[in-house]
Amino acid sequence: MGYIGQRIPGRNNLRLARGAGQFTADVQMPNPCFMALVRSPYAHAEIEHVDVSAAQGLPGVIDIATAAEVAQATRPFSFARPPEVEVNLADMDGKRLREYALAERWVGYSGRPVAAVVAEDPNTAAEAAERVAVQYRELPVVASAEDALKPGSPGAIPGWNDNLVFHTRYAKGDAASAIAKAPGVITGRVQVQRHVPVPLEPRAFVADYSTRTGRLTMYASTQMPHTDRSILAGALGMASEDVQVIQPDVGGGFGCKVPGSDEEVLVAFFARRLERPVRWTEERSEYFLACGHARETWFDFEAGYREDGKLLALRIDAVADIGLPFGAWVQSSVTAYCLPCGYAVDHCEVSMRSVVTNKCKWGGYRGFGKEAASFCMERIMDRIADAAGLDRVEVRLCNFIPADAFPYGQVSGALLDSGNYQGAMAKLLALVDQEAFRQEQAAARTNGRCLGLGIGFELTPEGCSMPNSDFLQGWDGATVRMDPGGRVTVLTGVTSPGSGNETGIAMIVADELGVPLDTVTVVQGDTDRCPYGLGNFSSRSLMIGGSAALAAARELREKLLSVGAKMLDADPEDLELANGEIRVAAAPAPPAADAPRNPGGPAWSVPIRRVARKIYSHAFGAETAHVEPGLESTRYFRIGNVHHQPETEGRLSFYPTWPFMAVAVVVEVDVETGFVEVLRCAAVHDCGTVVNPTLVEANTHGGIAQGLGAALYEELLHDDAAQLLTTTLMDYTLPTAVEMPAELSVAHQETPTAATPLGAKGAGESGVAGPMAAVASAVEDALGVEGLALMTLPLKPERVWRSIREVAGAVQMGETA
Amino acid sequence: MIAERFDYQSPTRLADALRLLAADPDGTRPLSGGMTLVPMMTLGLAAPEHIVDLKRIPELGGIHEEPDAVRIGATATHHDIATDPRVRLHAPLLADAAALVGDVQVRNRGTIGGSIAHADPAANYLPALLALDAVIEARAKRGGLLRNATRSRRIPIGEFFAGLMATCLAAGEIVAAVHVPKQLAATHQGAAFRKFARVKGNFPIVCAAALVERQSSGERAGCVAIGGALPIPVRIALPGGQAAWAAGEVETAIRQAIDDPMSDANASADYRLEMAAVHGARAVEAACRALDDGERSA
Amino acid sequence: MKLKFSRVFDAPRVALWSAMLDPAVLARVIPGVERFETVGEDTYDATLKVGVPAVKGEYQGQVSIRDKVRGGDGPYSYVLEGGGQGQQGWAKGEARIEFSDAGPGTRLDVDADVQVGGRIAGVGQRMIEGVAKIMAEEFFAAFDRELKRKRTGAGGSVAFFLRAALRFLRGLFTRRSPGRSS
Amino acid sequence: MRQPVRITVNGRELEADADTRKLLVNLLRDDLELTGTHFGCGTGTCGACTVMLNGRCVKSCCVLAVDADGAELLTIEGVANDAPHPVQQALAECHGVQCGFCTPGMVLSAIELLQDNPAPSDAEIREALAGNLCRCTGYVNIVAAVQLAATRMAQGDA
Repeated sequence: MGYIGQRIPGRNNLRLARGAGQFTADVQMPNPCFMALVRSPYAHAEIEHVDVSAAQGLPGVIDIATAAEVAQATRPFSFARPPEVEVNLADMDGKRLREYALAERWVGYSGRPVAAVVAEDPNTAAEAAERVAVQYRELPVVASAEDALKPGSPGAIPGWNDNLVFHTRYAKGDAASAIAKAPGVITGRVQVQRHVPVPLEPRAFVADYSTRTGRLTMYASTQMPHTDRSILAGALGMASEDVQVIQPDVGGGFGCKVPGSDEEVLVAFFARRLERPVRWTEERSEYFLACGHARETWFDFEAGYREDGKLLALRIDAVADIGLPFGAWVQSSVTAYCLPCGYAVDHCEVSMRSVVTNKCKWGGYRGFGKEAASFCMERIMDRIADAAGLDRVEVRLCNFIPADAFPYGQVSGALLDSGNYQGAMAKLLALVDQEAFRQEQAAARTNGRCLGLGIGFELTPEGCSMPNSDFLQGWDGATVRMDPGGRVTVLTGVTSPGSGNETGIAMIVADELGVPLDTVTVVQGDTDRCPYGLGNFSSRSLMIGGSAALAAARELREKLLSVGAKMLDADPEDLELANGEIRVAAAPAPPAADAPRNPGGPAWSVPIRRVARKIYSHAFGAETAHVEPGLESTRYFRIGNVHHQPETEGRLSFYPTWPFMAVAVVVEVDVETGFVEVLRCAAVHDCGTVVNPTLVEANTHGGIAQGLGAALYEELLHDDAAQLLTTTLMDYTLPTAVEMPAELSVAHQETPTAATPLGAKGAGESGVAGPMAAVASAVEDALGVEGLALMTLPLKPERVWRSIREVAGAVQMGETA
Repeated sequence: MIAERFDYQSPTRLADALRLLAADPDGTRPLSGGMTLVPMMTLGLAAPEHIVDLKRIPELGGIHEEPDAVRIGATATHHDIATDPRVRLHAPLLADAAALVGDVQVRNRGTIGGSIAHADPAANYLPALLALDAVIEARAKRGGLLRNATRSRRIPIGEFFAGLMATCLAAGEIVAAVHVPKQLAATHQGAAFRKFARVKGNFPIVCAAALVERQSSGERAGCVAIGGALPIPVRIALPGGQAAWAAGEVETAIRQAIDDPMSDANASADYRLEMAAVHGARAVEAACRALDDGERSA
Repeated sequence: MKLKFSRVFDAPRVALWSAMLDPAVLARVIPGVERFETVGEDTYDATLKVGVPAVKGEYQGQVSIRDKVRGGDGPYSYVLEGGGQGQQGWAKGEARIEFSDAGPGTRLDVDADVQVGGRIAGVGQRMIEGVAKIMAEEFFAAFDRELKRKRTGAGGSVAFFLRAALRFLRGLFTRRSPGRSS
Repeated sequence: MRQPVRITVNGRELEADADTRKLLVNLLRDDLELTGTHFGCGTGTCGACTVMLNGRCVKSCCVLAVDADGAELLTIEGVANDAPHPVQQALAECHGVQCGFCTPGMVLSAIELLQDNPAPSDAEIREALAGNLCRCTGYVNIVAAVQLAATRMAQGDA
């Protein structure tokens, strides 16, 4: 039996539990110095003067950089725009924004780095940063997308004729007239708040530069080392060969550790300028201010439906507040791309305006826009059910894309590879005894307790591959090598931010080579050692990186079999690799296996390490001369179901695999306070072939925790001047072990994809959107107040409390409870 | 990362600490558990030039039983208070409030003196101490030439808070201890503490402490104290002269007592007021239940 | 953050109006003033120290008065504007102050819009409104004292001494200590 | 300003000369190279910097290094010698670890819990871990691991 499909815990677990992890900030270097940044306290201002004299005099201060020096020594860059290539996503409709690591004359959000200081110790660096005096002249602030879209808005970016950076539009059929003719029509607005991933490890960078070699070594808490190398090399005007990026253990990424940050370029800049190791570890407030936000979107919808709940036509006019147009604002386009998610609608119009404001740029966040799309669709389904007086599950079942309709083309051009949404929902309903719950609910109600059950469904496409993008590509590379002792090393271009794909990749390779799992080492995150790859995003590491490793291992396997066949005097077709040996398929069970097949003749089997040894040490021998020496293979894998040849209307398929999840939650709502407690959560998840159920479930648990956080707790709040009010973990509320439901279970359904050789889809972003939707649905169910529609996240107590009171009849309800 | 330089002293004698505090009251901060002051320094909100650590001063620590009260030293931690058998026996309301401060690590380190002196209106202790009529023992250096002369005064908790995060402590004066009058036996008095926060370990939006007793006439008397609604905690005497409180009566009393509630991003003023009323009433209800249980078991 | 306050003072409108344009008075009634220097007509350089005892920030900036409306039967009004930067960020505010008759006295309506930014906005949002209210209270109380002082004919050396002594004594007992950490 | 600090860390007496501004977490990480204690938030919220100070868990980002003078500290590096602590072993087996950044703090909080309460309920485990944030696991496998460790430790005692 192979490893694939087995429950195998992460191979780094014990090391990490013993505190032996090596995170970026743990990397020790001789004689380091420390960077601290001066950040703008204004959301929109001109910089009139920077005075560093008071900082310069402090003992222990080594260097201070102003914007002019940085602009002279580097080139503009961003995640979306590496300077080494001529792609410029921010250059839309003639709108340009070129920015360096330090703001020169203009700051567009509060928290933007303005000056940088390096000192002998971190406290002195912080002290010196305090001493830098910056004179600002305030400019009118555009604090919200609503303001940004108003005619005559002052403009978040000087020189732009409006605040629109991109307008995504998709349409099929004739939604307007279909809605006009529909028996039922609902309208409304769904709102998803601005929030952030908050990996426990803050961003950290440690860089060193050697004049002797002319090379820069950067240890980075990053998800994409090779991309990072491109950006650093480009920003510093170095050959990428002279930049080595090493990704040690990463303490969570969730999308926000994509490269291209001001801070990282500054660390590299100083390392080269000072020829000394430079370290920077982010303070948590800097994370909130400047690492990158996500998800702030509203959806105005209009939906026509039939009496039986069938959605006939849908129009969605969405607006995303993307802050400044660096970073991962393309998430807003992904939101539009996913609509209407797992539902079939004949007439559909989707519009998404990505609008700039004087807030922090977007960074990636788990879901990458898909979570907002799913949340929107789920709220629409619940509204249809309520308006039509139908069961919420029934409405979903009647609108799901049927299981026999795959591959299914959505309005955006998205080509949904495979799915069985009804199956997942049916399996979920089997886990959640609705009838028993209704009895429990009624019994609780007599005791004044309000329990509710909510159902959510999410579609989480994975493996993003954008045309003409240097980062978001659906291919990757892997090298598999076996040493003369038979040990295997896998070097991959994909990385793990802590999600465990190294264990899954090792399992795939061990199975393919028939070797014990503990003889396989996986090396990731080193641009000098690993083949070029795109790192970790969009759940690609196992799905794409694992497939590349499989392809490379397969090549090795063939060579081993070929040599093994000679050694065993057998036909390669008759051989198998398993348990560390190559054996004739008809071999008797051990221990007789290594005995000769007949007296004096060849053996039944040979250990793989002996075959490896033979290839290395006897390259001119009879058994090996027919193969190329060495046991190493590098292969690249390009995922299926991506279509960049534009079809009609320029639509593309840029998400190859479409995992999904149905989820149910049970909540208790305190009617008098609006406080929501999640009691239970059950999910049925489908990511195609499951390589390691333990890893998939654990990832999904984490996704669900972030989904519940998004539903109930997490929110970045800004005031009218675009000042961020939540810059610490005291104010940005995350769920703890106490808030998580006492019962949480994840079951699997496996609908394989044809896009990967194993049939595996991505699983890393699952679990976020479903719980967001299910919680909103469950709270409504618990309150049972007609007309109550919770369309805005998060459902913090005051919002729920206010919503209850805004709906007629709610007051009596509160009194009886 | 703390940016500003400071010196740190950790005297073992109270007189030394008070002298250090008196030397430059504006530039000096007393330090106890540090659960508030250290993050404030890290965040750049506080930048004292001198820190005087009070933890190593024996007089400021410990929990002692007095005839009518329990004296809790300022540097007693929340964990000490939540688990001390004397506090659990004689001031269970305070022990309950302590047990709900932050999380385990915060309770292991943070101290009652620090919490009281910081006077965050939402801090758990304040309504509990107010309901229990606690008395603050404050110490300061005495003026004049005597190097080690100190002065002590006792401040009823109701007079201690001067405004938002402000107390009546004079410059250089510290909280040395809290004297918490003993609660009556469970057969005669019921108490309950309630904390309302977004997640359990967070700072509360409001918290409430209730204390009720049955008088010899059979009538109930008591009070409920609310934290988090106003810049200082507020104590509300419950309407007397009845055997029980009617539905909504406690809420009404609380609403009347809270004029112009605070608001912030977690809770606007009207919601905060309503939460004060709801949780205050729930605390009273729980205290009544405890009293009933106590009476029954007698 | 928008805030509204009002208070009735036991003084005629004209007296109140001129007192509230007097830089010497303003320097005394604006809470937390550490430095207040005239740099132009109705424009002053100022250093303000504001906050709660445990968290006080010092802000360097300007205070100015504009849009003065006086005369006719309608209420008098002006706009007091100020802003500054400090280690904890920046603060600025604008208050429209309206003077209208209230019996023998004068009613002052203050319609303020206060903004803070930088560090203090990001970590102090629980306190900001409270601080603004404290400042309003202090402002009114100080102004009340000013009026009383005017009426009692301040300026004599004995009166000055007594006032100073009184202030000292009051300071002794009401001085708020820097908060202690928990 | 610098001051000497003498502490006992994992049974070893150590001496350092610390800037008064230095936090205990930085003393451990930078001066003593005990990097298993992590810096996560700086406000005593996330618990990644949890260490045991005189036998009880504290958040070392809220302790001045000079304030730890004379203290006895246990960090993640000191909780086990050759064989892992049962809590560590259970976390590995139950896959209660993903990125591993919160894990050392979780281990120490769990150890304190099991010292005080050798047979905790799930709810008590969750309560005891409320001062340790995790962003990867949803706490599901962590709670299961602490439960498993409790069972094993009880069997070991018996």
